[in-house]
Amino acid sequence: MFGIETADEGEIRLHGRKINPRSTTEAVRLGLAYVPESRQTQGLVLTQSITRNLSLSVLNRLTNKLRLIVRKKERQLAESFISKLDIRPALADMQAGQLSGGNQQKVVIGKWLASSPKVLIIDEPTNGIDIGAKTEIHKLLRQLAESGMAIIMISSELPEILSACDRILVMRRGRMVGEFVNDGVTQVDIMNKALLGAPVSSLPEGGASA
Amino acid sequence: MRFSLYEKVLLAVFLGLFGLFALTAPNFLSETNLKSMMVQMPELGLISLGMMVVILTSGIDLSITYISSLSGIAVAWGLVQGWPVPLAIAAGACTALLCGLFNGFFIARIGVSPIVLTLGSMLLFEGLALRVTKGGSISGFPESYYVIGGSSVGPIPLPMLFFIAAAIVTSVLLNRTVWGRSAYMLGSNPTAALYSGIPVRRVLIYVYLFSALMALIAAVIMTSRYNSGKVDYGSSYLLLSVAAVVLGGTSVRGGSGTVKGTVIGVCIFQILSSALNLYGLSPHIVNVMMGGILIVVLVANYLSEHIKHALHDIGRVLTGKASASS
Amino acid sequence: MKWLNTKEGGIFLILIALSAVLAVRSPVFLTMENMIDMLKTNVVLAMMAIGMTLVIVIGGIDVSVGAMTALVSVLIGKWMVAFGYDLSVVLLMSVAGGAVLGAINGWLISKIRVHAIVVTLGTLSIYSGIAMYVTGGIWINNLPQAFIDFGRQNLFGIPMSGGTLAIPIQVLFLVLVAAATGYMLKHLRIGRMIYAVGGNPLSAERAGIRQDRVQLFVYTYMGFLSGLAAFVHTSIYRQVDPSAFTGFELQVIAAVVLGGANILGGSGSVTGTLLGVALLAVISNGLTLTHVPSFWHKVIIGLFIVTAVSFDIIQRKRRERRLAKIDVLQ
Amino acid sequence: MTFALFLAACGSNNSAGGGQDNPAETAGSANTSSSGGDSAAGDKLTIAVVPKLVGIPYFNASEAGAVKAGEELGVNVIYTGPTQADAAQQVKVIEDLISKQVDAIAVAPNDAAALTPVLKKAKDAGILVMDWDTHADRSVVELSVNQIDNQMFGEHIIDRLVEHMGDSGEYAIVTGGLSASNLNTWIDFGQSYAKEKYPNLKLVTERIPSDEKQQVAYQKTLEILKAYPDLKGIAAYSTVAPLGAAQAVQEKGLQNTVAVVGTALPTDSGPFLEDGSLDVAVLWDPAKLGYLTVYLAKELLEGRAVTDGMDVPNVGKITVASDGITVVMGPPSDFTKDNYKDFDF
Repeated sequence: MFGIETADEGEIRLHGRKINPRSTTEAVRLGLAYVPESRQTQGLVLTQSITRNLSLSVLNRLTNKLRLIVRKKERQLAESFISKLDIRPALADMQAGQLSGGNQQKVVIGKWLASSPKVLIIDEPTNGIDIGAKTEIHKLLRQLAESGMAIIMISSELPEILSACDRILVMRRGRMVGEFVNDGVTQVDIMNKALLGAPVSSLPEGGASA
Repeated sequence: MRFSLYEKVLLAVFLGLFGLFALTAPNFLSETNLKSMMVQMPELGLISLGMMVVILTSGIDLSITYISSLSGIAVAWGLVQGWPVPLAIAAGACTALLCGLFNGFFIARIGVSPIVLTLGSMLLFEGLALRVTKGGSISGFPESYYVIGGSSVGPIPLPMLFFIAAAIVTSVLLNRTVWGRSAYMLGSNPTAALYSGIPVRRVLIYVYLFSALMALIAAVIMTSRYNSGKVDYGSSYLLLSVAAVVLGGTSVRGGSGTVKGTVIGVCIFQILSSALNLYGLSPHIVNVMMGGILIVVLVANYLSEHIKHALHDIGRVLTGKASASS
Repeated sequence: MKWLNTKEGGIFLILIALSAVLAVRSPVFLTMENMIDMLKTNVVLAMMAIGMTLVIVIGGIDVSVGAMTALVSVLIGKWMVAFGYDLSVVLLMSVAGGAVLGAINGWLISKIRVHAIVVTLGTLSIYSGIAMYVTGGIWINNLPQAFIDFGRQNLFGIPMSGGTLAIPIQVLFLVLVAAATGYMLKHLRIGRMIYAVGGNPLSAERAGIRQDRVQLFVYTYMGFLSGLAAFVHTSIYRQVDPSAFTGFELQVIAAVVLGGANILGGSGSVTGTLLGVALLAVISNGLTLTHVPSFWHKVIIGLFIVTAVSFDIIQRKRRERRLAKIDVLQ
Repeated sequence: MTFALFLAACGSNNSAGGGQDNPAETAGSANTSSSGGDSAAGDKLTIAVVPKLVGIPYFNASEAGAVKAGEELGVNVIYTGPTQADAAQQVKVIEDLISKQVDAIAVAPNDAAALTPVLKKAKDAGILVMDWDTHADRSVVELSVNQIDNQMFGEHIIDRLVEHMGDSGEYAIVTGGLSASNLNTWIDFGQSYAKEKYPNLKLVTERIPSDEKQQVAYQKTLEILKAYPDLKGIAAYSTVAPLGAAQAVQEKGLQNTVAVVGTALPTDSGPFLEDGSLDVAVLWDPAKLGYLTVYLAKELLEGRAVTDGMDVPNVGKITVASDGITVVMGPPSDFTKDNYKDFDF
């Protein structure tokens, strides 16, 4: 979906319009965002500063007429997200690698919020993060959802899914094997579908449209 | 003009050496020597700029000097056909950009590792240059062409102005444009850059085109100064340019490196080679000392960083602050 | 023949195909005499490529190999002119001298954590500068006759139609080096550590493998083989030319890469490298035998490296994509 | 930091001593027979002799001659050059010599056109500019010291080759570097001469490079011997190629079927001349050439003219062409099995 690999089959529709991003650049332009599974190797450039990580997805928007990056704009962007997401320590020039797990994840999320995406795909949002930061991130995702952003969370932590998601889709070996609306669903229901469920013939018409 | 700690150390080494050579090397400060240093430096400087941009994306371009000689031969061929100078240079530019595209295509699109690919393209470009000139040199240029390499504006030789201009342009491109920033970021972590929507392939192709362009400018200066085009012009700059770039603080692992550092690195090697020639040392000893200074600066840099960390830790212990989690 | 579809198998097939084409174009190519000549003229390249394999497998590189060989050959040349020839003494001095030069590389790379290409770049100009300065560029050509006779010996003759065909003694050195290094890489603990450090330095460190120790060993071993190569080369050409090896390191690296080793480290083998050396030898030998004018040789070898390497990457990517595909539940 | 301080420290204490024995000067280094070349201080003339590159047998031998001349004639001789046959490096060496304000520069250009601009600069700086071993551009040199006449030499080699292989049959050419201009000149003169004089002499392929390395010449010759089974002769140019070619012929035992003729030094080619694998080594005494170059430079600097038929001590009679610039040391000498022992270079 995010254009890292081109889709072999199937169809992606955003706001009813069919899209097939062939590159990550195109996906970002279409309003998609992707917080990858491994922060350290895929999400962040550890040896570069927080500022440079936060501005990475929107460099084109920080340039002046001469297409030169305006340092002031970049600094403002970084400072706004450092305060909004409460990234600690709030040192814009500190290397991303020196932050704690939770703060690193906030930087990655901040990077994508900067591009004001329509759909945020977030993979294992809180793995390897202390409990304090975990709840902060869930609160943040909840706020984003309420503000109208479609969030596709991929996680293997069932409690996290039950607490955060409105709709739950269960997949097994590349096939959808179950779908629930999250009111009163238990972990057991999900596990049953995951282990035994037969492939669902077709998804209801609504599909993944946000 | 902010200088990092490493660049300050490098500047000190440069000034120290300059002072020493001014005192002891015969005629070092003479007008002719200063002028000839300023004429000799641009060729190595331009190739080093091209090499630096490639190295900071954690790549390397072994074929850069043969792109220079091949495009120089194209310019020479154009001139000998009687074409006007700008057209001949354009022919050289096309050749250089084609070579850059060749490197860029295999490295960026197919994903071949740069050191291996440019090892092959180095042989290919050298072979093409040999095939075209059969080893000989193409000469018989119009007088006007000599102006580029030979003339000077006041005390500064024209090639030096080209080099200064190229250094400024490179610095602006690297620090202030999206392409430059993307090159640094993908140099440190190509996956994270790709996952952030950076068009990694396009950025890399432009990097190898840029390096080919620097090679072309060096080629124009060389063919003009040497009044001919030949396959082995500048072939000795390859390893020296990598050494100058690394001496200048650019990390071979990618992601860091400044134009300032590279320019100082080139200056150090230039005054070193000129002064050692003035001392009348055997050229072999010059090679030994060039290698020596590279290793010594690397060791000094390691020690200073090591000492810095040690002092840092001691400082932390003394002030009783618990060190951060990382 | 499962082996044929491994990487080395692929290279072997290319080698066979190429030899077939050349054999058709020039009847002389497949003669035993030509094979032995090729073997003799590439023994030194093969020995150094075997050493370079270890360096590349741990993710490093060594561009000072040519300079090390030159300096050692100057060392033993001067020694023999002054003190005469004694096989064990000169042999020991070659490998010891080489090992010391290699250890200097290894120590610098492992201790001051600087990338190998930079350190060996520095030592390249230091070692070759010393070799040239010490001799003033003058060749050492009055080597003791005993040494020259040693170099001329043949292992055993193969009865052939046109008189016996002799395998030069230098080939023995190559066989020993290839066998020893191959065995070490496959069966000894150091071999497994080399692959571990090359494949994933982080996990190797966590598994308790001292990365700097392994690096020191690998670069010292490279020096050791460069020293031995100096001895073998001088025994073939019976003169010491201090500038005989300038630019030699790129050929050595090309051979290892053509042999399928991954330049980023982690994979590569002695057999693969030997095939890489054979490929280079066959191409340049074949080009002359089939009367291709000399101007084209570099173009063809350059193109061959580019296509071989790209083909290897495309294949590797296709394999990765196949592995990543989930077998969709039907 | 440490490095710079160390150098500065040792530099300062010495400058007080008038800069004569500067620290970097290595005692007894072969190529500068005196300390610092600043002619202003010493009254002795300073003559710079620049070879194409340092480090190959031929130019080492000429260095010995030049340095000997310096000692005998009481002039400072600086013998320095690039470590690679690269015109760009050679221009740099000459520029530094100009800054040293030497009295004369004699250069063996890697490429005539490439050196013209810098030699013009030297001439304008009042430095006597000469070429030796290889021609530079006529417009910039006041004297051109040649060991032999290029055309005569090219033809001489072909004559020697025909003498040993007969005037018909196939032959090949092995050269040093493809971009070595004087080798190409001899080969081209030899080719045009062979076309008229020996029509049924057939060159099997274009000249084969050996990059100034014996093992490459050896490997290529082995291949040529197999690629062209009825090859009868090899002409090898550069002081390295004939040794490789002869070694190949020697090991294949083809001394009597394949004639090898080439430009090689007698000492190096001894073992090959001995058993006939190298039939004739054609060259001249590079030491004499080095000596002659320094001698003539001194003559011109002290205002004396260089005349035809002049007798130069331990060189012999030289001929000067009508243009008054081209000096030829004498006919090339052929080194064969019988006479190579009388030479020590």
